[in-house]
Amino acid sequence: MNIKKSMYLSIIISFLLLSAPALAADAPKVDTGDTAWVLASAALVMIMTPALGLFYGGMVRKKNALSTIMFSFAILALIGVQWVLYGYSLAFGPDFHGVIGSLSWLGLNGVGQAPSSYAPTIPALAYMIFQAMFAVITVALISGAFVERIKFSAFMVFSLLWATLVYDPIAHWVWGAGGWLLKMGALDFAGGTVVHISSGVSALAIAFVIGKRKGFGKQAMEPHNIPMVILGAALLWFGWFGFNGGSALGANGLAASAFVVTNTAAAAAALMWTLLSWYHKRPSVLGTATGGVVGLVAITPASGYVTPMAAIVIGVVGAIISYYAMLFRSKQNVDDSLDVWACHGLGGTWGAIATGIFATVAVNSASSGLIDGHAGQVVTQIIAVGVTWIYAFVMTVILAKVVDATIGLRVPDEEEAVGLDISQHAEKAYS
Amino acid sequence: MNIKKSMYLSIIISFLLLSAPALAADAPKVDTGDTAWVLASAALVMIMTPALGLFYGGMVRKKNALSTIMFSFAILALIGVQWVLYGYSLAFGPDFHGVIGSLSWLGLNGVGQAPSSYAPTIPALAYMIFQAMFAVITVALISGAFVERIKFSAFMVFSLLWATLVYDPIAHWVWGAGGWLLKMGALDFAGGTVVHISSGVSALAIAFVIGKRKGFGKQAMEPHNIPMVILGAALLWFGWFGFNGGSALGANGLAASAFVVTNTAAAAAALMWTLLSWYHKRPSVLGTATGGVVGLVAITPASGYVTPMAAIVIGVVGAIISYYAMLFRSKQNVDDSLDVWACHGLGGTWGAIATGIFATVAVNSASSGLIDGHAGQVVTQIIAVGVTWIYAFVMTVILAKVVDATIGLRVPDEEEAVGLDISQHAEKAYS
Amino acid sequence: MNIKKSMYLSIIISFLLLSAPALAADAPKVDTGDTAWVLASAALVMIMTPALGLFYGGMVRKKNALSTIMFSFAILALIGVQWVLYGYSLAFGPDFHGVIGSLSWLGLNGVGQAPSSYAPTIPALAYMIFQAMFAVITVALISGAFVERIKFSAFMVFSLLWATLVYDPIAHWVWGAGGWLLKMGALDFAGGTVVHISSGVSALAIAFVIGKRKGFGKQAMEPHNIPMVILGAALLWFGWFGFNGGSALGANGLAASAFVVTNTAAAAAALMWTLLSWYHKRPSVLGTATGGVVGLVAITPASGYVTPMAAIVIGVVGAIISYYAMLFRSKQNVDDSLDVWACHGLGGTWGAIATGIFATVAVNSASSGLIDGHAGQVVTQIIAVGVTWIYAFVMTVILAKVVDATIGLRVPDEEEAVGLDISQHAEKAYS
Amino acid sequence: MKKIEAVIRPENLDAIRVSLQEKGIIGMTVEEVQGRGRQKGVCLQWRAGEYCVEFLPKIKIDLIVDDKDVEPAIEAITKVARTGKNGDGKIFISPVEQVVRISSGERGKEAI
Amino acid sequence: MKKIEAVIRPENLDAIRVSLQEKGIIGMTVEEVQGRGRQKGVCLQWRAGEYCVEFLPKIKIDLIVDDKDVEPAIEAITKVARTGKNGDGKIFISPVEQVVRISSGERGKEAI
Amino acid sequence: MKKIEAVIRPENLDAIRVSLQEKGIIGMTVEEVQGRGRQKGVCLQWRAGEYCVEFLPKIKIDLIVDDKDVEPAIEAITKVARTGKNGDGKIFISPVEQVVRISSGERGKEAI
Ligand SMILES: Nc1ncnc2c1ncn2[C@@H]1O[C@H](COP(=O)(O)OP(=O)(O)O)[C@@H](O)[C@H]1O
Ligand SMILES: Nc1ncnc2c1ncn2[C@@H]1O[C@H](COP(=O)(O)OP(=O)(O)O)[C@@H](O)[C@H]1O
Ligand SMILES: Nc1ncnc2c1ncn2[C@@H]1O[C@H](COP(=O)(O)OP(=O)(O)O)[C@@H](O)[C@H]1O
Repeated sequence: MNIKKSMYLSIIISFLLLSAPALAADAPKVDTGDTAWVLASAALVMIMTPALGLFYGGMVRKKNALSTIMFSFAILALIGVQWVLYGYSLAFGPDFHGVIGSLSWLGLNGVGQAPSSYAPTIPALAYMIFQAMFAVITVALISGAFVERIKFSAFMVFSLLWATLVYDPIAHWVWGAGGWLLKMGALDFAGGTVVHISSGVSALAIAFVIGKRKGFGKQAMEPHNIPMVILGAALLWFGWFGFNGGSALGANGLAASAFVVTNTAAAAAALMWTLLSWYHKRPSVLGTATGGVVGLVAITPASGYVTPMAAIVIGVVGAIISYYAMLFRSKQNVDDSLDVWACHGLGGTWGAIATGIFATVAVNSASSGLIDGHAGQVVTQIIAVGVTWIYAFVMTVILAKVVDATIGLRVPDEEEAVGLDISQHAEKAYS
Repeated sequence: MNIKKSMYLSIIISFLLLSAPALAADAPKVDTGDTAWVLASAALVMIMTPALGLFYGGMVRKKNALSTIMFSFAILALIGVQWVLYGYSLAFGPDFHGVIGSLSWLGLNGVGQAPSSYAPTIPALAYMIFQAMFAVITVALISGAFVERIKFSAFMVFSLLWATLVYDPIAHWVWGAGGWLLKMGALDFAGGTVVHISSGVSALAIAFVIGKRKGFGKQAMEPHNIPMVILGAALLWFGWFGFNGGSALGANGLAASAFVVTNTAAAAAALMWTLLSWYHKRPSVLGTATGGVVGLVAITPASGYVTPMAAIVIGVVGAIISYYAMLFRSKQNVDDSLDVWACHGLGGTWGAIATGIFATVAVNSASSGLIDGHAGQVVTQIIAVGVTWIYAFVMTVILAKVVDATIGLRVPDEEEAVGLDISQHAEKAYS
Repeated sequence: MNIKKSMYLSIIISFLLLSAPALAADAPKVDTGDTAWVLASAALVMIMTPALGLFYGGMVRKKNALSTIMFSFAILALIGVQWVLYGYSLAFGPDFHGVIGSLSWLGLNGVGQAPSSYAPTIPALAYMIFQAMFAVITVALISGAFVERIKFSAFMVFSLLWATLVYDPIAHWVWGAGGWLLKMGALDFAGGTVVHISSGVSALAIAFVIGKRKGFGKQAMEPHNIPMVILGAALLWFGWFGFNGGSALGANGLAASAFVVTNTAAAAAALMWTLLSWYHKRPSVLGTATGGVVGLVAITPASGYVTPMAAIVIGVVGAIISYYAMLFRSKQNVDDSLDVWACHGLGGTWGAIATGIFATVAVNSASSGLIDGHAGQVVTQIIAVGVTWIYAFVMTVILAKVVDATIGLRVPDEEEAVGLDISQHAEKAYS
Repeated sequence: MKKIEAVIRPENLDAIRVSLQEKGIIGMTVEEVQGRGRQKGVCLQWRAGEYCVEFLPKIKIDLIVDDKDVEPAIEAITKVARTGKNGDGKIFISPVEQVVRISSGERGKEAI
Repeated sequence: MKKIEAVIRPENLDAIRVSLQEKGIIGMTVEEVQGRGRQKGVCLQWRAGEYCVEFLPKIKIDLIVDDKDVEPAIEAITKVARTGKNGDGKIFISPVEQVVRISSGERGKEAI
Repeated sequence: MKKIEAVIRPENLDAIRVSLQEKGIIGMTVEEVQGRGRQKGVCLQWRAGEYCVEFLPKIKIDLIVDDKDVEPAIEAITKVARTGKNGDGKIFISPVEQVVRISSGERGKEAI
């Protein structure tokens, strides 16, 4: 019996000693690999905003190049401050009835180096800054709608209002702890509703309010620097690995899967757009770059839930939708100048619905869509999409009208003619 | 005796319990740090392809800027899809007699979030996408040979055939489980044979088939935007840390070592090229950037096996070889327009042989070269180099001739005169 | 007694067995997550140097674009080699009386894949290469002072001397094991003194020695490509996450905190600069980009010690100081052409002092400043700042005079008129 | 035949092209130039402070026209280019002796 | 002395330079311009769909020559620049009263 | 009225502008051109080896002046632009028949 007893004892003791570290691991503890990946991802998402500036900036006329690039760069500054002051608290702070975060995390109060419940293996600050980059780029995306004619002051005021009253609430609904769309079961891995629909639909709304550029539809408005557009698109693609891959909030199989479907959808959409433009005229370089971006948009909400083969479908269909939406939009004589609605609004909408269709437990045990026999997910997705469309559109019209009525949205005609670089910034892009 | 026994027991039990996790660790398990590094590396390698487009695009005349950039961007789309559909399966799928992978991983069937035997600590999908980026850039590299005169349709068809019939097999031989060159003991850490010799030699071959640009050798063909070349080179250098460092497939000492020798060889080669151009005329900016790239090429196969001091030798000698090879090539009146052969073909060849010379167990216990007294490695390397040269050259000539005979490789003379941007893409780079 | 004994035995044995790995863990062991982050950070810091080339290159006249970009690119090559040969040993090698490292790590002798005491969880080579990138960019930073008029040969010789005799010693004092400023308790998380003050003050010194550009103050010297400046600034911002975040030498809460304050200070400073330029004339795009960089400079020494709210103050005050310093400098008729002194010299000085003010144990238990009631830290900081100013200034004047007396610092007037691209490099940026 | 050189505000190019077309004047050659007249230069921003440039971006249109088209062309241009402020631009008329159309070898008026 | 302004297809510049050199005409000044004549504009692609521009990139060569070199110059240009299609370009000849070489101060024919 | 076209070294533009201004000549139009004269081309570097271009970057200044200002203008230009080496540039003078100021409609000398 002695032996047996001592054996048992040994086992128990050894076990206790061994399980001690295991228990410690259960309490939230920073994982260095996950943290490395999320920080790298935050950096990758950061570069997307200036990249967007180049992507947009190359597509406008030379006289508005700086102004257009500035829209993105200034937002990096403006929302970079807004987010740490109160934006993060509104979006992710302790829930208030499912609609907004409370202000208790003002100035990042209580957001520290230890993990939060949003991401148990990385510092709360890492999660916060990763999310900051999303807020930044979403606001910047809208600028494609009103390039070459908006007052810089109006732009800054509108952007701050929009970030506060449109982005922060929607982010809370979908991603904030307690958010009502989250509780409803809406799936949005990396921002189909929060980022792309919200910005794309708002772009359309503000394009209506601000009106067309002088000469729109009559005069050629040539892209002044397509290599710059390609550079922007390339950096967007690059950064998007952080956008989607980082949304796994860890360096794991899901991150790898998100990374893979991101690249696959982008490649498929770029290829599809090349073929569409070839079919209609010639294989367009600008088009291929645009297609890549549209594929990235479409896969965003789905990136944590679908297989690479589904990603090809999502990319190809996304490209077709956006391509014809652009043609349609320009025929309607609506000057959403750089097609934010066609690319992001519709790309995001398709992506959100496609998430409901293609989500599978084979990729992410937390979700299943139509192909897993769970048709209800499509309905949930459509509701989330519809709510985002309506809220973003209505709020943007209101905000744009308010700004227009107070400081005025548009520059005077002569300033538009001379170009915003000189008239708004007293600078020239090239000399 | 009791005590002794219980002591033994305790030891044995404790040991068993302790070894349990150890055993568990032996079963493939994702390591977050390794995964973070390989995903970051895949992103870094991705940006290299558009960077290559800028690097090449800045060196051509303005009228072909977009066309040249498009070669790289379109490959990102084309091979991005090809790879997930069947390329990965051909290259890395279950071996078929050492020469090719089977098609059983078609559509990434069975390539999932758990590790594979290729890299036991990262998701199989992470390994797959890291490899995807290598396939993409290799195909894009060739485009330097035929810029300013190839038909876009011919380019796309040739590229798809080449990826399938040249790249995928060679990748299998050298890196695929069961590949015959791998079994023979050929060392190629990050792609001297697979990436650089295959593309560089194929570039030479297709340059012969397609013929010279109109006016070649008579008319100045000025690089239209050298800052763009430098930007491309800088992003290539940046991405190459993922290329070589990521090839360690983990975030470990070997990755750090590969990272260090990569930077060192690039710096040494850039410096050497500066001096060579200075000696012949003036310290050339274009030359310094070229030298950096050549150093990166040369160190690639060796990057997991050699010391920093060997890296300096590899970089310096690589720069000298490529510099004089360029002078030689242009005197031969061969229009490998952007010297893919001189940079990648010869840089890769030298690097592969240098691996046989400088590999040392002090860096990587898995390999030893001439300086460790293992001269046989040099012979093995030379065989691998020779096989790659012959296979790539012969196959490329055949493929290029087939494409030429069917859809035709070259644009008509007037289109060449006008420039490919307008004639092939109906676009203008700048306005 | 048997049971008790065997129990004790079991405990002791289990403990020994368990503590074996624990002890092993105490012995330096590579952590994959930390290594992934530091390697990624090294890559991020690497891209900053070519980014600086673009940032500077866009601000000069077209005829000097390549020359200016070359200053950065050539330094990547030159110091990339210098550092592995002897620079690292001088800066971080075994201490010699607190003033310099010994030469025992020549050629990276003994710097291997295992961790060193500088960073116990990452390979020594990873720490070395991370530090290499700091040495590179610091030397490149100075070039803003003498663009458009220095001889390339003089530039190379001066840079090598400066790296060896100014950078390496200062790095040793502040960061080298045994360095005297380190022992004194000076805080410099990522290079306020070592990087920014040293380069900024040296820039002022060499600007005095080399003299003004022809036409300075009389003739407009237009920035030739502001989008290129923005691209450079964006890549600098991006890379700075590695610069500051990577200086935590691991992927942990401190890295996240450094990342967050970096972005926050940059955003706040960019916003402040926008407002300053708006107040004086118009919201300047060039100014916003400059502001971002100045914010990044100012937060650098403080990035591991302060809260995000302090970061806002640091950024805002940094922007104000640099803005008015630029105005002051140009009125003094001193041609520190791209304001390295105003941006880096003063930004670094403010940042170093602000570190003494805002450092708090809430962020980093290793340090506390004035707001924690530890006023002495401010004094220590001021001493470190003063020493760096004096040493950098005096040494640079001496080195610049020596180079001037031997090979001559300036190009002849005709060459300056024609531009350095053609006269020094026989190249043209654009055609 | 005459050569009409008009230096104009860049933003007016399109309107001028249309206005000339209405008068049947199609052929023209356009260049980006820098100019100064009464309207001298402009002060642009540097990172802090400003610098002034002496020249402003302008567009120069070259029209070779038959003598009888000179006045209509001047009219077409001034009509749309005039704001009445400095910087509207200038028109210079000078003689042309011969015109050759390269494609056909035609000369003189028919070649215009 | 005459001024010959030739607006040509950009791709022909090199051949024209050589062709002129064979006639002993070396000095010339070249600019990138945008032009339209019978060959009007071109439709380029936008991201989806297309837009049309009214001007095409051309090159303008200015030659100041002695009167006797006018016809040889025209010939040298047309010989290599003619494809017979619209867009080949045009040549304009106008009088020049004086030429000054800055380096030497020479005037007139010797200065050309 | 005359048109003075001066092709100069780019680096001299500023000095020439000032020198002309001292003579009261303000209005001018400036373009970047490529040129060759006695000073032919330049050999630039390729990645290894070199290639030679036949044209060098120059600046062309167009001045429309009253007849009496022709010689002062030539003097003002040559004074600051002459180094005595090939490549200093050239000045061409040709007749101008009419000048129109768009803003005011003024014509002739007053419009210059
Ligand atoms: N005397 C001149 N010679 C050549 N170009 C001139 C002259 N005067 C004006 N220009 C050109 O015409 C442009 C418009 O001139 P503008 O400022 O409207 O002239 P002003 O008001 O003096 O009539 C100038 O920028 C310049 O390019
Ligand atoms: N009347 C004109 N005035 C000025 N430039 C002209 C005129 N006609 C033609 N050009 C220039 O010549 C270029 C070539 O003209 P092209 O289309 O070949 O003329 P066409 O066929 O009408 O003779 C045009 O792009 C334009 O730059
Ligand atoms: N005959 C010419 N016709 C047109 N432009 C000319 C002529 N000769 C010279 N040029 C222009 O003048 C510029 C300066 O010429 P330069 O080399 O100084 O002439 P030179 O032959 O008098 O030495 C040339 O680059 C060219 O742009």
